[in-house]
Amino acid sequence: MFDKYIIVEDTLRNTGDDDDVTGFQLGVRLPYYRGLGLSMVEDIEVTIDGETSSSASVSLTVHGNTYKLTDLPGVFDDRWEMGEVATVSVDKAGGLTEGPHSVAVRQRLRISYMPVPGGGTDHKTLTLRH
Amino acid sequence: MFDKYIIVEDTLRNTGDDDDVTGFQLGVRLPYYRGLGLSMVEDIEVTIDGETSSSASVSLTVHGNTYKLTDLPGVFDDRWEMGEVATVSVDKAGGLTEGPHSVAVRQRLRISYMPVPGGGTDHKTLTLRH
Amino acid sequence: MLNTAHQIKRGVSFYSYQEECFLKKMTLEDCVSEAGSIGAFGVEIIPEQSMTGYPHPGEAFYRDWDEWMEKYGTTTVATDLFLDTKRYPGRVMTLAEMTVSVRKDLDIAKRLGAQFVRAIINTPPEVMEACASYAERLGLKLLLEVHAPFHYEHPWILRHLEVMHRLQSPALGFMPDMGTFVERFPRVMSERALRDGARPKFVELAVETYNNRGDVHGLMDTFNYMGANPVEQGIARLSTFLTWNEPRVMLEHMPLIHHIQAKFYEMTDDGSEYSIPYHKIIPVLIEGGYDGYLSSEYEGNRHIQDIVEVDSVEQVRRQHRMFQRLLGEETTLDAGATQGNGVFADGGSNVR
Amino acid sequence: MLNTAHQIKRGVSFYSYQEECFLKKMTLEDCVSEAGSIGAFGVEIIPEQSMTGYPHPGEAFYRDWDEWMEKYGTTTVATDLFLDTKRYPGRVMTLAEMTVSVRKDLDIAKRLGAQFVRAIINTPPEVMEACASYAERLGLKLLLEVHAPFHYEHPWILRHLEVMHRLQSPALGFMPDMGTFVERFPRVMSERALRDGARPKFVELAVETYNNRGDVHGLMDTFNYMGANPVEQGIARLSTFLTWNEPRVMLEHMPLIHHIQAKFYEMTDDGSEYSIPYHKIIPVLIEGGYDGYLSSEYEGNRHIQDIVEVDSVEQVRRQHRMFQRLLGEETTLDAGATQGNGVFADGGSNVR
Ligand SMILES: [Mn+2]
Ligand SMILES: [Mn+2]
Repeated sequence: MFDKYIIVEDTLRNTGDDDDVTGFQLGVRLPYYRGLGLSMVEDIEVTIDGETSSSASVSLTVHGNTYKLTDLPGVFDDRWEMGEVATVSVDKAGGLTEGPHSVAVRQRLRISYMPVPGGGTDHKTLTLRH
Repeated sequence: MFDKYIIVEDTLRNTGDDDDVTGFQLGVRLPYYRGLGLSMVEDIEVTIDGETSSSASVSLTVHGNTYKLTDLPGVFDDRWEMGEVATVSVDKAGGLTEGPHSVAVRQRLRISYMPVPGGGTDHKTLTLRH
Repeated sequence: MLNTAHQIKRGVSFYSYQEECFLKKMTLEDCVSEAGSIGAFGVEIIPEQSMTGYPHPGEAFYRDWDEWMEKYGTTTVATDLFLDTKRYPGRVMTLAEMTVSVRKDLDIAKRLGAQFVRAIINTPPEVMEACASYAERLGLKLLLEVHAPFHYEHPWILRHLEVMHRLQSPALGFMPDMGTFVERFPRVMSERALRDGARPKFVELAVETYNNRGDVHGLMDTFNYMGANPVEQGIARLSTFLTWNEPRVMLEHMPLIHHIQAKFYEMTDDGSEYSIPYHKIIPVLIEGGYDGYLSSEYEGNRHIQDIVEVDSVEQVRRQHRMFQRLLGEETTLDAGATQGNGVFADGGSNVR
Repeated sequence: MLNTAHQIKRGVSFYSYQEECFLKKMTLEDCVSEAGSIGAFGVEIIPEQSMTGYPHPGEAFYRDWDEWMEKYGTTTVATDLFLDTKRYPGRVMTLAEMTVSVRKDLDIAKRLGAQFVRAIINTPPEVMEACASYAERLGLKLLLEVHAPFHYEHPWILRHLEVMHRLQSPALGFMPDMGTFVERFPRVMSERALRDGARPKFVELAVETYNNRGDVHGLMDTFNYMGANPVEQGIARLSTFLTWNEPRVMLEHMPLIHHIQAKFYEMTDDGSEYSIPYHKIIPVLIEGGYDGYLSSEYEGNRHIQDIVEVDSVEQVRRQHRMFQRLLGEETTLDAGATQGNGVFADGGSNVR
């Protein structure tokens, strides 16, 4: 229901040092009208310019706490709050080039009262600035 | 509706010469109460002892005509008749060992009046004899 | 009712013998012979099931067919067409391609000597319209099968009704499948679910909800929240494919109804269908002046083949004994008649 | 009707302001303030939406909350719980774990000063039963939300009714969502489908089938055979999630009904809800002696956020002007009252 707000404008950055760029990150929200325990965040798929990151390379930071995507199923004591801009970080040696990138984020959420997986997809063009 | 009749008993054989076994084959039926044009046979998945064959290695022979599985989408002038025992051949250097094998066959069929893919699955233990 | 005059005739669709034909226990000639032997003189054939080499089975096939009709005293009443709108990968047939496909099947029906052609449910109303005059020229009627869960107020059927009422073509109409009149949940289905691993409380809830005309569409969520396994979810879905309609709904549409597929799932030992009340259906057909065939469509095989050898022949015979009774015919089909027919020597007769 | 005595009160669920809260345009205090300012003195809160740090927001949160209630003249009427039965990967919670989860939310409700707790629809009847005496000890009522497509003859609700009737606990009951009374297809949904790429003939067929009480479950096959695209299939599916029930069905269950979620999708410029006939619903509630709150639940935002800036505040105000009219209150909420509130300076007021 909040798919269009998943990707936060103007948040795409490279990570690491200037002479050792190790990846990139961006701001992402849940497309849902309440917060959700992290064990129910089944997937966050980040696709940049058509290339989808492997799940092993993705991490999520909520209010200062960082988790590997692959560890989320076991996180029972932390939540992603409604509307909270979390940071999704992706390992990628060299990071992204400066300039515009096509960014797609697809989330799969396990919502107990729904018979099928929940979640949503957003697609925006973000510009990476130094 | 005829899932239990997909795999035909006592039909598992190696193919090729005695000193150059190139694969194996078995008899398979459609799990459907009518024949079907081959372009609508979307997949035939053969799993032996837990190992699923790549689609590139599978061929289908109906009444003497042999087609690669990957060519079936373009076959508009031949059918797999109801109850017809077709031969599914799989390329596999050395073939299978003599003795019993766990065989699973899953078919996916495109049935126009059904909103979801049709087809079926069968699982039997067949014994390969020399 | 026994003395009510009517013109209803008995027939059988070879759909009924699908298990034996699939397993090559019966040949097509066996089907014709069996139909003739039980007085089901109107036969219905599914070309894509019974014609090797469809759509071009060869002249020999048609010669044999004509000979069998003569030899066993039967006539070809109906053929069943399919419309493979998804024949080409990645796209749906155009209406023009669909029309070509239907005309091809009308030609086959004509060659077989049929009067009626079953248009399968996914046939668009536009295609029915485009084929009406062609069918009329061939002297055929193209009849949309109204199969559960479809019914005469279903949005798809309403679109077909609009075409039929607008065109007023004698070549278009309906072929109701009596599976639209399932009054209670078929026992062969609920028992199969139990054998396949559904827990009794789920099966009972589905059966009870269906039989009480409850909200079967609500079963999916209910079962989900109750922690259903896949077999249990399957029985919830199945509950939405079964329908009960008051048989009198056919009366309004009787001018469009020319052939009836007498679907059944289980003829019990006491000679009645477990789930479909033919004793309520047949009087309505008589009242409406229906003068076509009751064409047997046995569909129980798939639900019992895991535990018994299917005996479609005996099931159809039982249905015809029931028809004779309900139509006021002299009952000529003795119980146990199956035994006399050598063709089915290896068929079990205790289906249930 | 204007002079009929009744005890119905007005409230608002902060579900209504989800768009503004999500985007941080409104704080939780803004929500309370706004509710108080329109006379919606009973507030309903979704802890998992509005409480940072749920389930342990800290004492400061509760202190603030209590202060706001005092300051704005509001009271906490209800909280909404969720039950994450699928919290643990690969398995469903045990009934014991579910009970623990519900009790935790009952404790939160108690701390917030609420009277009623919304049990979400997937809460099993066994869990309601296991929590009844706990809720009773806290002075709370645990109310199952009856949300479309559920209704009082739905197999899942029948299971809950069995428990409620058997236990006769004062702590169990229902919280009907007025989205079960959608008399005509919400325009915000059909227009969104058109913008998303549904072709008019599909949208019109869905709307017409729904509005004429046709077989909406038949739309999926119909659309499939008509060559529907995914957006069109979506509107067919949506048609089966919407329901119309005669509002009088609530009368029989009135002893179990203690709180009402006044769902709405679009308050039009003329001051009525486009799809839900509150002018038929409210008289039934008065007749039934309902003495709880009408708790606004605005859910139009998701359907219009692609073309306009959502103004939930104005939509809720419009609904409360309608409530005042239908409840016979003096109409104190002027049209255009939004303008005076500086908090929403950047919100568009022309939702539609
Ligand atoms: Mn039929
Ligand atoms: Mn609600």
